Amino acid sequence: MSLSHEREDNLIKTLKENFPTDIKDATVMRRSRINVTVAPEKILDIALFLRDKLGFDHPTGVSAVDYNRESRFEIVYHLASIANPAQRDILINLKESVPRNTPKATSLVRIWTGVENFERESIEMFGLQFEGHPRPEKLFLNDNWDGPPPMRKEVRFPTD
Amino acid sequence: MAPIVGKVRGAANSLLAYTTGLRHLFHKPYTLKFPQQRYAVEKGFRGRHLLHLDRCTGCGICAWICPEKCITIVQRGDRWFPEYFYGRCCFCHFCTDYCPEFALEETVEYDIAEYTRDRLVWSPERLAQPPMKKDDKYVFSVEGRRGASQVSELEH
Amino acid sequence: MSAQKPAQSDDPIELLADSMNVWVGKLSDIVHKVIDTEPIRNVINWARMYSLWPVNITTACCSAEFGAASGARHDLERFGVLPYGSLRQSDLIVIEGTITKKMAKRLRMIYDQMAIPRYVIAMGDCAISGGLFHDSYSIVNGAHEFLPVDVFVPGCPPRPEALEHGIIMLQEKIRNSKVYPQS
Amino acid sequence: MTTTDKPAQESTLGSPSPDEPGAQTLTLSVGPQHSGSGHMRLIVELDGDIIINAEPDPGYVHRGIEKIIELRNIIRSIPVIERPSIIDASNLNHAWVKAIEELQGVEPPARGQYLRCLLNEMNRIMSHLYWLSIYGVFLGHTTMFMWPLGDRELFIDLAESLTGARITYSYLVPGGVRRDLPQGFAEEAIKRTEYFEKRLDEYENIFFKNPLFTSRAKGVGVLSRQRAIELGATGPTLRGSGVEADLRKDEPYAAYGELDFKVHTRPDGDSYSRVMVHVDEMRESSQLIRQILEKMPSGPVRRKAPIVVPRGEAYSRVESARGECSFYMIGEGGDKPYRARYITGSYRNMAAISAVLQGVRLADMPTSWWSIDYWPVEADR
Repeated sequence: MSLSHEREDNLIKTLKENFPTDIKDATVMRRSRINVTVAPEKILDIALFLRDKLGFDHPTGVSAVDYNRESRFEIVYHLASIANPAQRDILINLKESVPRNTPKATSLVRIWTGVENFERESIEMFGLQFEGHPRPEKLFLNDNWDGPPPMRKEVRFPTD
Repeated sequence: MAPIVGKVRGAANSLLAYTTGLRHLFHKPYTLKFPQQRYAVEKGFRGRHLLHLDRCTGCGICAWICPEKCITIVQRGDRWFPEYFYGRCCFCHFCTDYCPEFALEETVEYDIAEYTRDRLVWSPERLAQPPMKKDDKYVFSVEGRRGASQVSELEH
Repeated sequence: MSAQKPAQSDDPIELLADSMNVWVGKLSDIVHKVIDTEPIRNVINWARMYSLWPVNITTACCSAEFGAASGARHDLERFGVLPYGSLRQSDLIVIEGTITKKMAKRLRMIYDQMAIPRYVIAMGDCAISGGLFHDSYSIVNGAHEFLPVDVFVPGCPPRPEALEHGIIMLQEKIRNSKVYPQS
Repeated sequence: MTTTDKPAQESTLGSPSPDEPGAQTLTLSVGPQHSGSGHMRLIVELDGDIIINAEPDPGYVHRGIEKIIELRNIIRSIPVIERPSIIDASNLNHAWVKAIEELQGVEPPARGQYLRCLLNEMNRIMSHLYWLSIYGVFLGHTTMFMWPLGDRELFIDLAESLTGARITYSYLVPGGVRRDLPQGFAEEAIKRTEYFEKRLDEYENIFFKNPLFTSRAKGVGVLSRQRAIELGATGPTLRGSGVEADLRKDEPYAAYGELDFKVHTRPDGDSYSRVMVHVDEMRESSQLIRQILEKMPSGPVRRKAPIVVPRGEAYSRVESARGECSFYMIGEGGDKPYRARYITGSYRNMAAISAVLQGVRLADMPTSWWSIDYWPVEADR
């Protein structure tokens, strides 16, 4: 499919105009999927801009990825919009990287209330720390597992 | 005025619910009386496996694709066959799909409960036995004027 | 007073009570034996067979097929299986699927609170051996690791008919069992 | 017992002045062995019988699926992907194969796409019917438990003849589907959907107009439109709050772009509107099944796709019965994904439970939170 990515390019352009230095990388992954990598210090401002100016009013999830070979965790906020019907299908992956030995990030609960459970899951599964999170406790693994955070790559289980 | 209308409407709706329910007293039975009446499971249902010993080469592709590693390849004389542990098989039948020699087949047998765990291990010989014939098959019909009901397969 | 053993009392009433205890114990043995004879046992087992009330606990996704089996087409109440809220009055645990470590504790607690006789059906692969999740970090590989299981019903999930077949097998087992399993 | 050096009031529980609002609260733990909880626990804080705060305690069914699918190849993962919501297996499976196909660049043949939609819609009806029957249990309405489960079996029969399994199909594979339509499927399906729509009218008479139901569902457990969006609620919960959002329309996938259907919403955001959204969706899906069978193209059902996850990232979104199900997949070129993030509708709706339950009476708790259509197994994964 050779569809033009006009909406996506415009979004990226707006973002880059407003945050010329803080956005490290912004690409169109495929139709209606945008990857935006930002500096961890500035994520609050960019998130606020995305929510208030561009209409990305709800998160569809938060993922954490363990790149143990590059010694970093990547935290990905998946953001979508309901308020703006023209960009309902557009999904922004807002990414930030934190070093693996000091995995500290800023919580975005005060921007999107919905990320609370997702961030809690990242805390227990990867051992990340979110500053400003209202309840940094275990969610699923309470009573289930008390070893190291199980989703880290170095944690291996007897498997085939 | 309005509360009375609401009450009357509520009473009418209650009555409607009762009549709708009571009408179903005169419908044909829907419940299958299981050990006597069985649902006519169609061919292609993914029940337990049937192993054709003559076709099996013991290549082990079934054990490789199995999502749960419930298949072990065991030796019989100088040949190798799969052995299933049904306490772990999820009946996805990817093994049947991926078998290059068409040695595996789905059967409609599903009632294979046991008292002990080790009885759930099915040796190649046991897998090679054809499933038992079960009679009294029933299907479901929605054609009747009085709703869905079970009918014998022969009548259908 | 010695700490190891209570001293033999000289009180005649206590002596009498001790011997009474012995008598009562003997009597209960006799009663157990009488009850375990053929006609009485058959009546008791018949009653137990057809009032298997399962506890209202669902461990995982096989509950969908348990629900279907309780529903209109299969109707488990034909076998006297009626899901019930109170632990003390139920006789059966149908373990419906994966047992996580978190749930296993609760399951054992529930089993311990139930009155004897109590029976366990392991429904589905996960309850038998861990099934699809056998290499996961948070589950128990099979109910047999911490509960005495009576019938194993394989399937992922089993058809409602297969569960009914398992219940018929459990009834068959109860028919041939003793009234007091320990004696 | 006698207390000597303490004043008498302190020995009683709680605060000495019970008239003050919020002074005496009681914390209840509901579940997991409870007929109104399912496989989860709700920690409920009560003032009198009004719920001040309700915290879900999930994790009773957490099986570590995200770790497992990192360790198995993509075909072997298919049954694992389905298990979180076996009553809605096809939709979850669709999200998985869609993510893989996006990475591989494989487009399934048209007939395969239609067959996927067919099974998805049947699954949506089955899932909603199962949900409705459990709603009946929570209401104490035995007929509402029996009827939907009985009618669900009619669709299960159809799905079984198509796929070979009652509810866990493993039917969608990368590149298409596993089997073609069996003989006589279309006629039987049309008969059954028409019958089912007649049944839905009967449901309307016996359940949804019944004061027994309306008095317990209307105005109870209100989730406002603004709050629903903020919390990231999805699926029928969101549409029950008046937001017209459906991924089948917003981002048409498979054959949904060529099909004609409506997105149903209700404005009120209470339990009743959420229930009615489900009912309207069932009617719509039933209509869709006939439409799909009518428009079904001929041709192959499956295209060859390798067992490989190419290097790259993909984010697939699918409208499952309980809302948006999505996979965020990172491939490395092997036969397994490097990371596959699995976000289901129930997981997103988990945040809505506390919001819905605040201010509700304890007796209305089961019916209020179950109207969110929260399936704990799907949320825990």
